[in-house]
Amino acid sequence: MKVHIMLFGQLADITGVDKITVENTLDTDSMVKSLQNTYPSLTQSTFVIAVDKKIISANTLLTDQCTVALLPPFSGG
Amino acid sequence: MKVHIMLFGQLADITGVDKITVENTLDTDSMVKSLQNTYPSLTQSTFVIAVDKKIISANTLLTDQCTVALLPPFSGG
Amino acid sequence: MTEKKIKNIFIAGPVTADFIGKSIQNHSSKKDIGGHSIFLGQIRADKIDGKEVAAIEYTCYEEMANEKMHEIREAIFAKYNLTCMHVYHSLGKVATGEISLFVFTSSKHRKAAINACEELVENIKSSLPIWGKELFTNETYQWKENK
Amino acid sequence: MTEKKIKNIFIAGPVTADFIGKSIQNHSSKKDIGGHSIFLGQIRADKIDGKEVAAIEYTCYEEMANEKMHEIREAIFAKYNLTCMHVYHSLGKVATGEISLFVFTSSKHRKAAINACEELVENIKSSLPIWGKELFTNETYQWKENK
Repeated sequence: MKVHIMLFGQLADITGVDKITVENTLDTDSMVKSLQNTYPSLTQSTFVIAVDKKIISANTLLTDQCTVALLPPFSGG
Repeated sequence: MKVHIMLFGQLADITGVDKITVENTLDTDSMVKSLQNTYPSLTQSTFVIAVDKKIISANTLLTDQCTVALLPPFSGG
Repeated sequence: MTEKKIKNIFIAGPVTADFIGKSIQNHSSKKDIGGHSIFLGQIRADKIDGKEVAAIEYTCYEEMANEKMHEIREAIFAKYNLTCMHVYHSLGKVATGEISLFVFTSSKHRKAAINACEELVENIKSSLPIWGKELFTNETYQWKENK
Repeated sequence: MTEKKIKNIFIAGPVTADFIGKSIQNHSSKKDIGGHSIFLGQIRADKIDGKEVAAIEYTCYEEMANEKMHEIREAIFAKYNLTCMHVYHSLGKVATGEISLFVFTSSKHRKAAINACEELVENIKSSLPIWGKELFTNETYQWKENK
């Protein structure tokens, strides 16, 4: 199964990537751990996670072709 | 002594006058009574009184050349 | 002169959208402003006992209104940390759909501008000696009262 | 189609005073409007550790932001008796003194427009996935955080 990951704002800035597609990731917790292994700077970052554009507050099972977004603190306006 | 009286909005409308100068009027209460004798429609009107542009809440002694304004309910904005 | 000059808030006829746009534009040079709050009063075509409002004709006790507005302005500046404050009110005839009141506050952070603007509008409506005469389409009229 | 179309709130670059003036003008035909409330966010030339902000560069998660704004819009329309509601936010670079947020509400009586506008601004700041990068005059930058 494929999961699309999007990184925004300073997260894209510090990792150097804004879109990644990963395979065989079960849930958001394991996805984040794997991302933090690849991009250690993410361990010090504050962000919330949106799965298919809805912000989640607990570990969430992922489905094929879903989109997971890592959102740093908002600063619009 | 001379007192200048100004009438605004519907008060000028119902009396047909917007400025009057009266002589020998002691205080605001007697001034209003005298005005209501001349213009009986004023007895049914709601208004506040300003003496020299300050709204008063009790009978006020008048001085020579002062200005008394009869102000119906405000409706600006 | 130790006292601040008393401004005249009154303009003849409606406040135009163009005038409002230009007032906003004039603030682009003030680089300490983070938020503007604007209130606009627009004339409604209210229907009253089968008659429809076509315009409101405003009159005022101009000298007293400007003095009172000066007091309100000083109190608002003392209470809120504002960069700017502008108030304009129409005199004479303002047709339905046109604007008769323009209140414009600016501050470093949004809260001061928003709260000051709201308080100003309430003060203007309740405390300024201004009267609106609702002119109906059938040529009759009635004197407006603020709620 | 039973669902309301999701609007796009984003515009490239600053919101111009001319655009705001025209938006106001467009409401003169709506004769049931008695009050408009407008909030404008303007870019401040903040000084941070000796560096001065020259501009903010905005990016967003556009699809999510527009969907979230749609939810906010529906909730505000359900809560307040509004005639109109318009929201515009800049993307890309907006220089100091320029406007990046334009929130515009209109209603029959002033209270609904004023309260809805204030609530919208808070919701936009706290809930929309938008990020501002403060670009300093010396070519460095930092990521902004809303308080």
